[in-house]
Amino acid sequence: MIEKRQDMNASRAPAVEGNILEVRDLTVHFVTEDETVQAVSNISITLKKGEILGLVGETGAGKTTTALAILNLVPVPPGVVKSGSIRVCGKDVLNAPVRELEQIRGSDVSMIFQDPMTSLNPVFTVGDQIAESVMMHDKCSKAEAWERAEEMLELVGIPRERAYEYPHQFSGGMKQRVVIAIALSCNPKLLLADEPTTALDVTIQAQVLDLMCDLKEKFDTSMIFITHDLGIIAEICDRVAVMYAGRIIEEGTLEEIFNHTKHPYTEGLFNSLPNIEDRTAKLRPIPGLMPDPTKLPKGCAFAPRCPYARPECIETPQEPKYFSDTHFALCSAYSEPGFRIDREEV
Amino acid sequence: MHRYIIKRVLMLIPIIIGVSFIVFFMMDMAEGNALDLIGLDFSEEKLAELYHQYGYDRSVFYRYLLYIKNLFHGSLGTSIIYKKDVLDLYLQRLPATLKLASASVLVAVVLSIPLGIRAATHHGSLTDNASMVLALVGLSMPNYWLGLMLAVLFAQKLHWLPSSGDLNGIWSLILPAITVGTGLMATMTRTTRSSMLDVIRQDYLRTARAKGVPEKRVINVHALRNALIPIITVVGTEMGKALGGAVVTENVFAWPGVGRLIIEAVNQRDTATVTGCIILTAVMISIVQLIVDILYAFVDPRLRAEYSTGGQRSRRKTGPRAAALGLAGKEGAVA
Amino acid sequence: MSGRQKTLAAPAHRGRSAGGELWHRFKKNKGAMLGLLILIVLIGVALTVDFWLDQELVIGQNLREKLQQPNAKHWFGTDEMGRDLFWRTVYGTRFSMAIGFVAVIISAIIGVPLGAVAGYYGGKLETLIMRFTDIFSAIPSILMAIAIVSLLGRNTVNLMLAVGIAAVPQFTRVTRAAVLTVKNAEFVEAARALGKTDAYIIFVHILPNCLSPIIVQVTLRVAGAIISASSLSFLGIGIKPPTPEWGSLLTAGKTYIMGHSYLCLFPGLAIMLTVLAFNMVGDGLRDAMDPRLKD
Amino acid sequence: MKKRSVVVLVSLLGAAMVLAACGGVAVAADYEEHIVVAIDTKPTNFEPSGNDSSVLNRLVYDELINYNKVTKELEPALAVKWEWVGDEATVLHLDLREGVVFHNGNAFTAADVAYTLSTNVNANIANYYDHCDIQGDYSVNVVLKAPNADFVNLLTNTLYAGVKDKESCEADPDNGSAIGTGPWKLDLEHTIPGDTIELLVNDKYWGAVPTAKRLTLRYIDSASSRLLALQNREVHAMMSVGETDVEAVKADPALEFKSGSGVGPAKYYFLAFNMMNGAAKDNLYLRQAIARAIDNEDVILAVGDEEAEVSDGAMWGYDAPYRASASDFKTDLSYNLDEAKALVEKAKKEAGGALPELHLISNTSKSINMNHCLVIQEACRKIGVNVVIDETDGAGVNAKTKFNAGGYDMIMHNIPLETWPTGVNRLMVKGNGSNNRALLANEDVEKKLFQATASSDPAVRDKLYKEVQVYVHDNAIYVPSYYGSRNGAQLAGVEGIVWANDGYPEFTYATFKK
Repeated sequence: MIEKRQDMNASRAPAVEGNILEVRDLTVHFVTEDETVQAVSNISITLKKGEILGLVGETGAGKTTTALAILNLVPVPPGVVKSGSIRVCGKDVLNAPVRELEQIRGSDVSMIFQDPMTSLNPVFTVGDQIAESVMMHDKCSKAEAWERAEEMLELVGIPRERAYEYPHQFSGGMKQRVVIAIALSCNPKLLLADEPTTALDVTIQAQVLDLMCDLKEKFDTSMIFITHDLGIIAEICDRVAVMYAGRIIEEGTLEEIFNHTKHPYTEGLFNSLPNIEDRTAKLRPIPGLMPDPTKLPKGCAFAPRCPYARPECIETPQEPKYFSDTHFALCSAYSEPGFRIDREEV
Repeated sequence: MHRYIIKRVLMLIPIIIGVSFIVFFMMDMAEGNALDLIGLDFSEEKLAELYHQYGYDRSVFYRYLLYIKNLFHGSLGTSIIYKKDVLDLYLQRLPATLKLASASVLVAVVLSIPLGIRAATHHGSLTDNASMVLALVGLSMPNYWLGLMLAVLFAQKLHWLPSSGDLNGIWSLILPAITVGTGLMATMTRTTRSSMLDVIRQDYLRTARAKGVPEKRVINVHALRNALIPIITVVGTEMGKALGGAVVTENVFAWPGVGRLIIEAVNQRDTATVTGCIILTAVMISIVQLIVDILYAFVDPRLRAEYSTGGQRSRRKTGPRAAALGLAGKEGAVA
Repeated sequence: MSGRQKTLAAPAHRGRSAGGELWHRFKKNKGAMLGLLILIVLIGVALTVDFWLDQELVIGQNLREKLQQPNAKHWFGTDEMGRDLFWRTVYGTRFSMAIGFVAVIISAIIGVPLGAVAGYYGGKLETLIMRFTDIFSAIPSILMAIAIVSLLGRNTVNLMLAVGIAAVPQFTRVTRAAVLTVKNAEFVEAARALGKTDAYIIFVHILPNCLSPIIVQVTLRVAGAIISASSLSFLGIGIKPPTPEWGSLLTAGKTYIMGHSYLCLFPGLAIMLTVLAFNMVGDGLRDAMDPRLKD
Repeated sequence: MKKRSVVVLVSLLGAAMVLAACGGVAVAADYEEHIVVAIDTKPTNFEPSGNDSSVLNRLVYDELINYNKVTKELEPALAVKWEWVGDEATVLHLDLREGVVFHNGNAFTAADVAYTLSTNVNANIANYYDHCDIQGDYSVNVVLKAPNADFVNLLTNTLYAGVKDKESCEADPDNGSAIGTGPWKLDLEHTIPGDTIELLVNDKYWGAVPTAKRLTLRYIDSASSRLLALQNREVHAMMSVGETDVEAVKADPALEFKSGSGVGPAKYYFLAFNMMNGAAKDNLYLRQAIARAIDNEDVILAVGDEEAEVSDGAMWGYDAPYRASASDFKTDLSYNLDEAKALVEKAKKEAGGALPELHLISNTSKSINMNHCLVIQEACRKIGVNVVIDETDGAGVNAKTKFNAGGYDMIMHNIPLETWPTGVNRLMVKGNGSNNRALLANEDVEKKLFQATASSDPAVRDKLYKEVQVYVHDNAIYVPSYYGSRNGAQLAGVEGIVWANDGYPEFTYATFKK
């Protein structure tokens, strides 16, 4: 499904033992007749067993595309993986033969999608949909698969009798639980959760999050948690990567990102949150809009909105600036000694 | 469910009465009548006697009431032309029509659904474009013309296939079935494709893929099952139309079907035959429609739920769907 | 797909009116443009043929030259009365087009208000109209048309009427479905609140907003009507001679199909080309008007 | 004996038929047992006097007397002897054939004759038949209401004179009349009325038993489809080859073109004016103008009938007796465009200005009728008379002509010259038919026709019939067109079909050598 990549070198990088996921220099474009959207540019992600990475960013930053690329599910056409390599549990996802790919999906890595309303097939019972996954991967009988499906339902807090019901008979939160049950049914080593709570009521959100945390504990699954809700990130993630216009512009541990914010965009994100302690404080939203993804500048895509931007920012490609082993930001301002952003002082 | 079926069957009664009213009056008030046609050389006394016997010496309302009275006694009347019970006449022609209808629908289904699926999954490809152009051409061809051309080619020039009638078993069926089937195929390919394209964009297919379901199964099970409703609707509509007799095709191939019986009866002002056969056709179409509705329930659990709560609402629900399909599909052929 | 889809959905091109936008999208569809081109030529021919084509060429008989194969003098050959088939086919455009359009206008004039009323008022009136539509459409449309022609007698106007009336249920259904989708929109509520009459609301507010399915239906039905009319002609229930309508050319040709199949070939191709053009334009219009429906 | 005479005829035609003529001789194995023929009119019901299907009736029923079209003699069939009792043609004595059985095994007796005649719906019989005096099982006197010297001839007509079984008709009103004494029996179980008629051979036939075992009549309405079926060997023979296909049939070595058996043209085609309330009924000049504007050579070209001959104006068939000749007519109605134009001017004066638009009806489902109409329309256009062709089917023609509602002014029609005397009869008997409408508007003509029927004196008849023809011609009531032929085709190897030129071939003894 994926076009032959141009950059073969990236994929030859050896897999580091113990890493569940290694994404190297991934670049995904969407090419249509008229224009090319640079959805994901040159990102690298490494994830250890049991780790949860929060992937933050505005709508359209390329988070979902990244997740889909990990499953090798970027729709082709118009999607084109221009370069990069993805290894899940040491298996090269982008070059795996179709058979192997189907084995990787679901059992090594699975995904929880954003909208539970549309993620379930309306014409099959939820039990069928869970059991199908089990049957695909565990090569077991239908009865065993059903047994497993019912167990999974109970696990996510749905009575097992309801396995015989159809998606339309479930509420939104319940559906999301079913989606989670499907995703977890084969004990995947990596779970991609794409805004799993966005479509839900706040109370349901909390329940689903609790559930996911519990399950994560239970199965020791690694997870990429995609969201634009920094509160949730703070709640469950070990590490955080911030995406903007297809790039990871800052990445670090939860503590590093939240307390030692380096990138002006990340700063902007925090500043746009309402301050619960000080209700009189003015919101400070980031001015402007995301750039047109078809016309990204060579340099920093955030520059036009950046309060610290200098003229060269937009022209020169940004190099990652490491602040620790785990923390880097994609901001050339730090090449200037003494550059600091406001928030660090807070 | 069975309450729903009973309800639908009961709804046939107004349809039967309505159809009989419209057709009977149109036929009866048309210029000339069957007695005049067969009575060309009859003596005046005999003709007067027949006029009296069939009520032609009274008003059209009298004849209609007579007809309805017979209808309630389960009789569709006697054909003046054929001197035979209309039901018998119809049943004699029905096998040929059923044969042609099912053969052409079968041909169309077997060829068009895989083609439509392929066109949808390879959206924008050569297969897709070629099949859409072909479908459009198929839709734009008057089917009697296609029939004539096929007959000239395969019967006259090549002598491969029989050109008319229903006396040579399956061989006789081939040309008429292709003639009727081409239009159906075009419609069904288009419907399958657009319905599949709709479904292929759905999130749940991504869910299926994400859990490792093989692509083939994603398309043929997950997607197709969801795309079936419009396809079934079209198959049902076309089957229904074909049961009314592929009037023109039957004419081209001298096929002993219901359509030819009706059209010849119209030309002979054989009111009883026309009215009776059209009523039976309407009943057949309604039955096919009912089967289609029941199939909906098997395909889509959401509709199943609605049938058990009440028939009327669920019918409404499927109505606009079918109407929207009318847009997508059936602009071409008449018969 | 949500995130990506949103970025992909190109922002509406600014500075274009709705019509311009429609045209822009329609223009991209090569098939539709080809269809439109064919239609423009055909309609042009239909409208002007009376001014430049000598009637004598069309109806004048020349029995000594009957049934000639296509040749340099008679491109499509000559028919059973020695008339040039090419000119008859060209002249036939006028009638076939007229029948197609008039028939559809008839069905739209009857079907659209019925559907609008049924959709707008609902309740008993809707049930009544839709039941009647059900009964009407339980009769296969070609049989309906044949019965109507038998009742009214055979001539061009009645042929148009028959084809038109037989297609009414489709218009009623489509219109009703479209009206149902807009009848509870805010602007309708607003008009109602302003005390506008129902007729005003239906014709000024509702119908213009469900035009797109109706226009698409009209385009596609013209194609259907041309085929229906020619089918009726083929069954011998057509337009009066010596008028060269395509269906009646085919009917006449059918008699001679064994030795002179070109008599059927060319009028058949003419019908096919026209219907194809209408279908292509109809498809293009549908895609352009409702990108969601686009294949 | 109709069937027997046919056997005689056929035996002259080929050795195969000699074999068949021997009756019960075992069939040679290399002959097809099942013969299929394509017919151009559909038998819809099985009432011999009312189904208008001569082809079917010839197979299933026998008449009392047979008319031999070749020798033009009457021959015994179910009646072995017939004679008028007394001077006036009102009582006809018949001696019936003994030992004849119906298909159901019932014996044929005088009661069946009485039943057949009394239930006959055809005007030709019913208008004259009064009752029967049964004198014994095989002896009966038929009593007429009024003298009719042609009655013996009427009894030969296969269109309406087939003999039915009284017992089965009374027991089963629906299908009882499907039982006859003819050489073929109807296989009702496999018959689809209006489409396919299945027949099985009648082993107990009193005449020669056909060689084939099964005979299927298939109704295929379009001539080209019939020919296609024949070329494709789906049928063994077909009625009515399309006019433009004749060449192709003649050129095809696998097929044989068949046209009449030498008894002359089959049909008389004409244009008749509605003299009851048509727009031209009071304008003789207009009628004459139209008559003179039509070039009948053109008509023949248009209908493509190679064997057709331009009519000389006589309504009677060809070599029939009582036929008027050109010298009897006083007005020249031959084609002359200048004369026609002059007549139109007179007609305009007569009409006091503009001429009305004339509505021409015809059963245009047949292409030769259509083409004929087109020529008439074109001819009238040339003299400035506007003609509208009201395309209509059989039902429309009958409706319009029967009620004379003024819905038409002219009719293009034809009468089968079923050879003397029935063709005459169709013109003169007061039925409901369309042909005689124009005539019957004139009481004088009507009276003459009835006088002629009653008289058995040939001289009286000759005078009266000729007067009628002259009147009709000179007043341009009927505009004569042409005498047309009927034809058919068969596969090479088919024998035994009698291609009679009244348009009704006889398939009784058809065989096909494999």
